[in-house]
Amino acid sequence: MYSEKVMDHFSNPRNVGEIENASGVGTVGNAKCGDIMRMYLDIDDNGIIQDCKFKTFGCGAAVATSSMATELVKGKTVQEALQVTNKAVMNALDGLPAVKVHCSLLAEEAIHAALWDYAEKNGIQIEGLQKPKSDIHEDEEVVEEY
Amino acid sequence: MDKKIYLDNAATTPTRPAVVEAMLPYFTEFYGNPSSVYELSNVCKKAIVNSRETIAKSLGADAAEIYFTAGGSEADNWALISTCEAYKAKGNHIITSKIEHHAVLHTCEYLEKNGFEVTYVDVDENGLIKLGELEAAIRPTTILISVMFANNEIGTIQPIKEIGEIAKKHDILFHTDAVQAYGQLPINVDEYHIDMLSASGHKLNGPKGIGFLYIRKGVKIGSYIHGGAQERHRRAGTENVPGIVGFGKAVEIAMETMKERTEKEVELRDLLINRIVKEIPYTRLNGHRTKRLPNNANFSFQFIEGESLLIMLDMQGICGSSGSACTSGSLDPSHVLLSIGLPHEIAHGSLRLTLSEDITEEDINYVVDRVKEIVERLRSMSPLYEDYLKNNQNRNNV
Amino acid sequence: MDKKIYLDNAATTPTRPAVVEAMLPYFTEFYGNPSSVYELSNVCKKAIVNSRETIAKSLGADAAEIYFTAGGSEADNWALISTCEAYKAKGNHIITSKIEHHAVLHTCEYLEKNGFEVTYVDVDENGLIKLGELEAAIRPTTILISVMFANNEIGTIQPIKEIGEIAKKHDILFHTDAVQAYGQLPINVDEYHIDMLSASGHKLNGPKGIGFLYIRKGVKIGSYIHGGAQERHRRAGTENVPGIVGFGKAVEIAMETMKERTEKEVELRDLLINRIVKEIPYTRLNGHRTKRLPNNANFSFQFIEGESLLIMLDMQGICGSSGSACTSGSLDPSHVLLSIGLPHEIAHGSLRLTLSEDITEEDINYVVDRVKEIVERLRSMSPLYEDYLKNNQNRNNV
Ligand SMILES: Cc1ncc(COP(=O)(O)O)c(C=O)c1O
Ligand SMILES: Cc1ncc(COP(=O)(O)O)c(C=O)c1O
Ligand code: FES
Ligand code: FES
Repeated sequence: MYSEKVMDHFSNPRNVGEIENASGVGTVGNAKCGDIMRMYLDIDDNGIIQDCKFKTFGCGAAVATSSMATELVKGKTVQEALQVTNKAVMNALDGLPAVKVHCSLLAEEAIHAALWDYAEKNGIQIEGLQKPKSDIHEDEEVVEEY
Repeated sequence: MDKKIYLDNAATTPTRPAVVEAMLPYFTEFYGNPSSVYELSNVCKKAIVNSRETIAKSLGADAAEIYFTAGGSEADNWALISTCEAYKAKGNHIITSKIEHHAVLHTCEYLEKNGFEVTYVDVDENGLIKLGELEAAIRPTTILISVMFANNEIGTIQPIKEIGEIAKKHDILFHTDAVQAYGQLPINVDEYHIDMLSASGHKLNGPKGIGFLYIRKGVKIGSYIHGGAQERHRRAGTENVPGIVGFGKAVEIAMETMKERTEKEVELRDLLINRIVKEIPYTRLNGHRTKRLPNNANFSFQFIEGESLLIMLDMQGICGSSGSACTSGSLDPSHVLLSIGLPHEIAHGSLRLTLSEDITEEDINYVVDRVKEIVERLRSMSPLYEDYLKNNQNRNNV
Repeated sequence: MDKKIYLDNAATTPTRPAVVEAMLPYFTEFYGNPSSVYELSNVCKKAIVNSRETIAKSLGADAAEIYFTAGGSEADNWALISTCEAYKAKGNHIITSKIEHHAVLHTCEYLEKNGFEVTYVDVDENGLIKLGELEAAIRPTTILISVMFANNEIGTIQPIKEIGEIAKKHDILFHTDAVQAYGQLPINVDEYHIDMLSASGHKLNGPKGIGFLYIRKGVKIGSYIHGGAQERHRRAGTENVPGIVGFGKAVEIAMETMKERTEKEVELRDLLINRIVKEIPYTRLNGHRTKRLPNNANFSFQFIEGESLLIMLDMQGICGSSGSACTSGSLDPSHVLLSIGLPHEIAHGSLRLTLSEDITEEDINYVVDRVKEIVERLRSMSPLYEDYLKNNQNRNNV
């Protein structure tokens, strides 16, 4: 069902855990299947993401996309991190089954939520970042399999 | 990974080698169409008669009351839809439970769209149907009660005899989906007042794509698959002779071995249940503690999600299933787990393990050890567990 | 009796050894339920995808348009009943032919009892549908045309492309029962404007109990078997994995061998037809002389009855079938033979012989010789023949 990369990130997820006194923490849930993802960011004074950790309550795809997302944002600037969309994460994982596309949105939204938290804590505005919804649901088309 | 412990026998079972053996000649040697005149077909006709008799005997029924179908779903559709059609002059109301298989529930929804009314009776926290509610739901227009013999997810066995008596008292037809129970529990259609019963071959080490509907003599339902004169004009389509032969063989073996097999399964199931519930915190057993299928164990582990659990178990060579939304395709957690009162996030972390006679004590101990490790690992990754621990700490600090 | 010449391939066919071979691992080794999460099921999932693609390719269709069923009858029921349900807002009229298989005709009767109207179009003396009559039957309320690709008794091949064009012109859905044609004739669903097509595994050396319905993308019919999410939510029931695999294999081989196989069959069929018609008096060929299935021959022998003929042939090791009332279970002679204008007593004396690639010229000559002897013998026992001879003598004496 899953690609090798997904299985790799699922069985050996990178950056699981918490960051004490993180610069930003975001938690989002997926109303569709009830899953939850939390992302911790450690951002230095230059706006570079030094560290990133996650916790996820969700399926194999949710775990793997969280793991891949943390890898992708590490070392990036805040602005660059905004470019880590669910599509980018999916591509980096060699794709997801159609029924699992929605899980990858958790990762994107969790990054946004953590960045929002960081911006609020520091009283700054990040260009292009909107207040994240706490519940994700999108009118994605039911993609047909087979 | 070489080890393989298959604990998903409620989903489907391997076909027994003896069953395949019995089927083989009917593919290439006795391939005749049973409706034909020549000798070649007589062998097939006789083989079908034999299977039908074996099955009838297993239920205390008459061979003429067994109608082969393509599986449990077709049997359920047939029983419900054709009963509604045949008895609509009498009424338009049927009663079922909230925890039926989708083959019954979605058929009920279809019937509701077509002018029938359905009452879905509640179950208690163990998954037992509320008999009082069931009887209270009966109306003058009630034509059918359909309650499953035993549940496919949580294994709870319903009080079928009591339901049959209620149905009989009110002169209402009683159908039971026995797809899970057949072959695991002794069933007698007369004793339980069952008018129709569905079963499926692949759940008891028979082939896939074959099932039957038992229809008591006198129940006047028509065909669901219209066409040729097969199955006494009630179910059209060239008979799946190898499937029927294999099903018959599987039933024969299942009946012969039932007592010994299920006693062993119950013992190991209880070992599994006791160890898991005792050794893994924040865990509950779903379904009734004793009124449950011999081979069924179903747990909810708080703070984790079922699909992840299944994949990790698979990596350790263990096959199980879950009622998690993430595995359902429909993104809703199991209606059965919700009906017994589990909140969404707990239904999410469910694991069903269904045994077979091949499972050993060693297997069970291996499985429990792996489940423990994996649950721990997934909890360490879970934001819900993190929150729970923090809240608890705060409470303790207060 | 050691000799066996099986000439009833329209009734059913032996399953090819290569097909059985392909199925075997899916009984005991790859037995997983394709809906499950673990690796064991992926093998099954992939096997289903493969079969689906093989079949789709054989029709010029898309894999997502192939839905597995338990056989041809279920596919026919599904196509007709679910189309009527889905499109009833548009109209309540369907058009079919008088010579359809019972899986279509009895389904039409069922629909008539449920408020739908059906026009049964006539065929000519060769069994060809009257296209003018078909087009004239179209009403604003017509939602479906269902005409079989080729007839199972007399082998006549219908002008499917023309029918498809008529349907398209009038924006009406077109279903064809291709149970007999599939595997014998090249079919392209786009070229023929086919919206739905039924087929069955056991007619082309695949297993019994498996079939499919092709449903063109955009045709909005619902399920006929309600329940689980299998077959893209359109056909519930645990997939018959070995059946699907075997069907795929059978189709693969049938497509590869079609040209060579059918050319050989046509040659031997024509030898059979020519010899029988020439050497046995008071005999007619039923069905179109050239627009007929490569493997089908169907004769009527005056003054005799089909069942007796079949039993005597069986004693000589020859398996055939008949449209005689005495073999039908219903005591009416074949509706197909009556529709092409045969009087009852002639329909009675019909014999269908349907070839396979295994039949040799020697077999055919043996069969013709036996048929000659048996027809002669039965005529010598027939009061009808006696009367005929007397009348003729009288006439000659006058
Ligand atoms: C033309 C035709 N349609 C439908 C069927 C029904 O197929 P099955 O018996 O596989 O259900 C048959 C054969 O029996 C047939 O010849
Ligand atoms: C209780 C119950 N009913 C019906 C079915 C449907 O049976 P099948 O998949 O053989 O059609 C199943 C299994 O899938 C089941 O567990
Ligand atoms: S997180 Fe639930 S389906 Fe992926
Ligand atoms: S004479 Fe016996 S069935 Fe026709």
